[in-house]
Amino acid sequence: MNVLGIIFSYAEQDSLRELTRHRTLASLPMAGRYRMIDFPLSNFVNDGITDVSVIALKNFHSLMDHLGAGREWDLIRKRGGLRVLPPFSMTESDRDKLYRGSIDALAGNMHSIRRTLAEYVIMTGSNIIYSMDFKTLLEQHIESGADITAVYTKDLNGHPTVPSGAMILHFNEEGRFQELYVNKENINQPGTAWSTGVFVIKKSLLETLVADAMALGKYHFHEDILRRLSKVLNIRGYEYKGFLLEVSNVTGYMQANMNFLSSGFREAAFQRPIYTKSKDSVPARYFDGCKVSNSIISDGCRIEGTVENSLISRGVRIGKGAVVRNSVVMQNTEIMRGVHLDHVILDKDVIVRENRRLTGHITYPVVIEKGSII
Amino acid sequence: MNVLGIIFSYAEQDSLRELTRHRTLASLPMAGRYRMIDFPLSNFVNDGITDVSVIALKNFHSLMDHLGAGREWDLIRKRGGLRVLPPFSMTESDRDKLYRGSIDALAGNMHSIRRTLAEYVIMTGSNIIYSMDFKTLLEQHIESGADITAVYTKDLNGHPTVPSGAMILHFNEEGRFQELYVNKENINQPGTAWSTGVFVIKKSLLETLVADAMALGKYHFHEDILRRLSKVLNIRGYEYKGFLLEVSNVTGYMQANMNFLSSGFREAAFQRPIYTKSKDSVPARYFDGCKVSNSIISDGCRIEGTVENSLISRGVRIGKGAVVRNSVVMQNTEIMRGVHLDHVILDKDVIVRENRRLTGHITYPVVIEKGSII
Amino acid sequence: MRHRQKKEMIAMLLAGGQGSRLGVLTNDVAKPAVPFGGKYRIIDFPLSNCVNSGIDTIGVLTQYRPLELNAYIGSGQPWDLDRLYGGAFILPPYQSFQGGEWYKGTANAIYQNLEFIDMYSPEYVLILSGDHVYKMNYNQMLDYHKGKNASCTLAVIQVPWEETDRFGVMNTDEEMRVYEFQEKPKEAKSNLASMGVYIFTWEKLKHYLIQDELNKESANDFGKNLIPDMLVNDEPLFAYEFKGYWKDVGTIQALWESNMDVLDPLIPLELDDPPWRIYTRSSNLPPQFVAEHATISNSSIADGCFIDGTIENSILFPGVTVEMGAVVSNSILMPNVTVEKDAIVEYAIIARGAQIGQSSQIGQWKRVEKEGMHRDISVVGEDITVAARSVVPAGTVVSADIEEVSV
Amino acid sequence: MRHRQKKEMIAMLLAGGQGSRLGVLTNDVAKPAVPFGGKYRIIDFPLSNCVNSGIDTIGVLTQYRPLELNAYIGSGQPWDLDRLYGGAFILPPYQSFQGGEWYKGTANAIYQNLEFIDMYSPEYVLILSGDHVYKMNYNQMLDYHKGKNASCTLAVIQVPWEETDRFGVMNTDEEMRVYEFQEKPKEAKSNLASMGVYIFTWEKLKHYLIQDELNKESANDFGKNLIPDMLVNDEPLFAYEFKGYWKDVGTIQALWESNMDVLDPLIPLELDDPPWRIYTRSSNLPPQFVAEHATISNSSIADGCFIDGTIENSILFPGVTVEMGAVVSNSILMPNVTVEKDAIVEYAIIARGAQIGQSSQIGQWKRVEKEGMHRDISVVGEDITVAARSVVPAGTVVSADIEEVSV
Repeated sequence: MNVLGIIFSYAEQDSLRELTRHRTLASLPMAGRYRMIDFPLSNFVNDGITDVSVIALKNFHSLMDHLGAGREWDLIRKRGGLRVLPPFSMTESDRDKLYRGSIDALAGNMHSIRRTLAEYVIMTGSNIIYSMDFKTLLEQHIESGADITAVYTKDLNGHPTVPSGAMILHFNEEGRFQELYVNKENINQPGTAWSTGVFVIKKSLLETLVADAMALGKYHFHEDILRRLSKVLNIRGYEYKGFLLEVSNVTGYMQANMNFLSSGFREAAFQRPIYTKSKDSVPARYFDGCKVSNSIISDGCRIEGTVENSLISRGVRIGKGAVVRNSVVMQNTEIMRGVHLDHVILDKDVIVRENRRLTGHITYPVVIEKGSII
Repeated sequence: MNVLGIIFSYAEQDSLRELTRHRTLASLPMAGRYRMIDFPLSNFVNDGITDVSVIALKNFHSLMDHLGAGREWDLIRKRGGLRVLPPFSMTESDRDKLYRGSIDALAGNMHSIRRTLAEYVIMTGSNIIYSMDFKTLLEQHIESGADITAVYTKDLNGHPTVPSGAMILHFNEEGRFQELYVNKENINQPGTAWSTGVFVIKKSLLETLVADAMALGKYHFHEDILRRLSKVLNIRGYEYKGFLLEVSNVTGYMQANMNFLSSGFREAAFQRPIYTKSKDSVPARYFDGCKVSNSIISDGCRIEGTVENSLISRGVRIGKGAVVRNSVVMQNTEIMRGVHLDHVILDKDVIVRENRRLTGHITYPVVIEKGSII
Repeated sequence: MRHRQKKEMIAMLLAGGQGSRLGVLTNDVAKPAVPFGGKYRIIDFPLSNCVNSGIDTIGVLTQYRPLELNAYIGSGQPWDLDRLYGGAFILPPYQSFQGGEWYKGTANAIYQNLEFIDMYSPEYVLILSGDHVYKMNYNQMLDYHKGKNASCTLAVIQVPWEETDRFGVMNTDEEMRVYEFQEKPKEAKSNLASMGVYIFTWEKLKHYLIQDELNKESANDFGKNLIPDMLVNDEPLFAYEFKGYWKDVGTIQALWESNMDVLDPLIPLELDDPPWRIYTRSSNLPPQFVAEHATISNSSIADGCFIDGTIENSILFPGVTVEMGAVVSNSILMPNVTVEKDAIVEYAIIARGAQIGQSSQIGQWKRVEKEGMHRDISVVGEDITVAARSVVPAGTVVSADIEEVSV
Repeated sequence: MRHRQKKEMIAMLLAGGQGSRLGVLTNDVAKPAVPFGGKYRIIDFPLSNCVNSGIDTIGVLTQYRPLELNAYIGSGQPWDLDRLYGGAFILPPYQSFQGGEWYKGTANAIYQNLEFIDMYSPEYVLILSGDHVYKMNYNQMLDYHKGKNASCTLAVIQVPWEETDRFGVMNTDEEMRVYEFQEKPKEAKSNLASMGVYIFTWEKLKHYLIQDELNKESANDFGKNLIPDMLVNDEPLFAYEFKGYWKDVGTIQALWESNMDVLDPLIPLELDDPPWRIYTRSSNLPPQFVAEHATISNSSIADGCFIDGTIENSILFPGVTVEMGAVVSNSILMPNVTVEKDAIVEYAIIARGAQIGQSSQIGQWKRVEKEGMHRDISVVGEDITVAARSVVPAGTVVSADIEEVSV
């Protein structure tokens, strides 16, 4: 497809606590063997969009590590392929500024965006897990004659309310976008259209709009392009009807993981391949006396204890007599004999010593920071 | 070889004016089709060192563009390979600081350096063009029992003096390093040992020394490790006897380029392959009426005019009647009919309109910034 | 096990040809690996056309000296064909449970690789040969194929009527449907020659390949057997007219001419065409150096050359050296050729690594009659050494070293 | 043209074997492509050994159904063999100017690729086969070869004296110099068996290959001809004793046993060995899901599996499904096998994609006499469907679908 994919690798704000202290949102582990960015990135690749720019802001070492040259996504290419775009600055004083908003981030990377040959741009965040048919989306964008197509969903997708901070979109009866506001009221009535943060736009128009907004000191795509230009531009909506998980806080993160324990959800999420970094680890080993149920186990794990309703990432060791329930355990963490965990998120490279007990609650899981020894 | 190569992609200070305004030193074009970093990087690859980290500081977009995934250097590898390391920070306030010295830069990337499996580290800057036998260097380092081996040269290599700002090294009669000072006096007596900025050290020792220095607020490798620890550590020298060009100001840049017009120098410089980004351009086209002598011409050029004693990068067009003498012309620049250039450095994507004349002097070449239209 | 993605169209490139009419130039390499146009090889054209048309899965069928071609294509990276799913594959003959056999004809070569094609479950298969220089968008041809609802679409090009007896000629109705195929006809009814580029609907092709294989008398050739069979069965075959540069480089004269076409701005074979780049495996040599005594006009010179002589209307591949006083005109110097001091090379093709000795003359020609008469091309084979002061008359093929004559 | 780097040692892997003793498991693939150890294929072992030993140029010689192996190795990327200079090359037989022929024996296969080897001007050539599972540092063996100043070094391993008649046995002096080679001797003088791993000084090997080719009566085999010829000529041949796990997986029983060895902590074949990783082409499947009713003990389970039954002492390759109530014990389930509800699979190898119907029994066995007696392994072939309630007795090979019996 004649499309440049743009992925914002960071959230402008999130409440992910320790989970995003050392890493950008895009490289947050998910569902055992994946990182958040694998979902939008695989979506692009599955729809034949092989020219993808990832806008990075800070703490993107783990992201670069994960993506490498893009081999696993088949994105090492002479034409297009994967590019990670770190912040750029011309002078030393500019360099100190963080992006003031998504428009600023686009402007800061326009030198690279401009050079690609694609005619259209599809933008997405890395805070959402979904499987969207970008081909149909683009077709509809072209057919409708829209300047911008904003993808929304009306489904709460298991979220109790529209995620707080999400943008609620209003369209008129002809389907033209009118107005938006930030969800602060925890709306849960069905039929509310909220923005997925996925947009389609002609690249040339994006270039113009970004340049204009920057000249006016306007930095936020939703407010300063969608809302401000709703009268001038033909902005239309596209309703996405598939599954969608939104991750912006620890509870949401836990819930998103837990969704993968439902077989219906797994079927939908893995209907098309989700690519991720290959680790060359051995298959999971189960030893005598282990007891595992309703759990995702990744390769390289060694399981001697009990695992229930949990998601275990690659290379995790769970000792004899240990019990892991309702928890998310990230890569290479070691859980020694006799440990009891319930509603816990263990980050990478954690060691939990013999017989420790940690108990959180579904609405407030315990989070153990990367590399901790408990 | 069991070595991690580290390349500093930037100069702590340089006088390269417009040439490094938009790019880091490592991506400065050199000798028609190369960038500065191609020389140290190819040197590593030619000696079988395939685990290479490039420490980036700012304006490294052009560097990332040039290196891509490392394909042309055969450095897309599962084990080792090429890594570009942008500045990392844990908190937003730290992020604003530039590295305070090479030790700070190493400390800021220690998470990545520590992870590699190599036993030794060879460090180099990207301000020098050379072809060094790293295998022999490492062997000597191991045999001598040195903690650190500092590579120096006694040859002025065509420079009128030891480059100003270079470190002069003193060794005692047993070859142990004693003292160093910064060359401010434009020394030109033969036999002066000056540092090439290439060092060999065990990785574990480097980790310790960097951590110690950081704890003491010491940031400069030459002063704060070599000089400060000259009594404690066994620091030895290794004399490099091949060619070496040092680029730290515009005149030096011009001279380094001009060196490539000497056939003896070219033979030495290209004895082993120098890898660079492939551009898929067509061979150079010479038209009726062109006149070229003593010049380097790169592929994709279209020559209708006169070129003498010059270095012409890829994709340059030189119109009928134009005369280019003693000049360096970078990629995709267009020189229209009737232009006269003498002692000029034209950066990338410049357009020089019909019949313009630009004349510099060997000691102060005219520099035309990237993308200018003259 | 692996998620295998279905491909709409894959290409099968028949690279088997030994190209015996290219003589010494194909002693060591298959014809598609012959150098062309200053830095390319003939096979770069169909490969680049595929990639530029969005086709990323290509089987290269070969049984003649595949080593060079195998090493040349390697991982496919220079053409962006190092794909995780798909890419470029060298497909030699192999032994199966029932034994093995060499490729008998073009159709049999495809037949032996049915399993390869089926791995990608394509809807369409593009058949190419590795003998032609041209730039063509196969995707447009596919759109045409779909629009016509054809079983097979054959690319054709108008050739001069007087040359129709050298080609397979398509006779079509006004809708471009093919009703007759004449192989090298004495009396052609049309001047639309087959370019050897076919798109088949895979299901149809598979059917006819299997039928053809059952017929023990068949030569298992597309032109002689398969296409005629389809016509007999009234399959919808359509001709797709290509308007552009297309040249079979199967003879020394044609190879020389088409190289010279690169230097002719009036001939529509522009290689410097960013949206339709021709990709090739690069040589990784230093840039070329033009020394003090060089004089160059209307020529194409590649990386790694050292020029101190006179070059006119010539194409120099990477790593060529032309010393002071030497004159090279109207010639093609393949990689790493050396032309020593004061040697003269005219109307010649000098193969890779040949060494032309001091003051020798290649393509020597007595300017007897009127100017502009046809001049035969001389050829010097790979790695041949021509001793100093040797004289090689125009039209000679040098396939062994020429020793120094003691005077 | 390209700067070609000299390689100290390159490897030639003889992957030609059809492995007929593996029966239905090698109908569609060459033996080296047979799955092993939960996610690997046999060829991953020599390939990973090469890469871990710093050998980055490997010719894979094959003429039997190379398609699967060709697609499997692809660009070589999973083994870090997608090198610009060197890498992994599939080398099939080919036709040259003088015609072509199939590989006659192991030595002839190498002989036909002299030109390939010479491209890299190696000093040493490592000859490997694709039939064994082992982890070995060939670089240490090379040091030994150099230290002994040998023409050829043969890796050997001690085998039980009672099995010496199954191997090629090396008789050596106290310096480990080989003075005699006995092929499958009835009365062995030594229990050092050849592992089929040779390092040759290239110059010597080339000489003997050319000699061997001239001898019309030779079977062109390393063990039968080339090594004995070298002994006759008093070449310095040395044995290099390997002490570690090494197993020929050439029979169903051996394949089953060596897979089971992966589960035995006492057997030194640790696959989870970061400094000596075994690389393989990954399947890119979701992580495995262990459901409500699963019970698992002492087993290895790969990505993409769905387990709701009981798994004991078994190895499950990627994408296997075991439904509720099903029991899998002491078995190897290759990729994408499905074991339906309440089926029982014991002491069996189930090939890729097979479907074991509900309540059927594979490896059914009457526990007649004493415990621990030898139990024959059952095999179900690729993509075979075994209908519900079928009973397959122990030791049976199922090579066609078993239809439902109407009751």
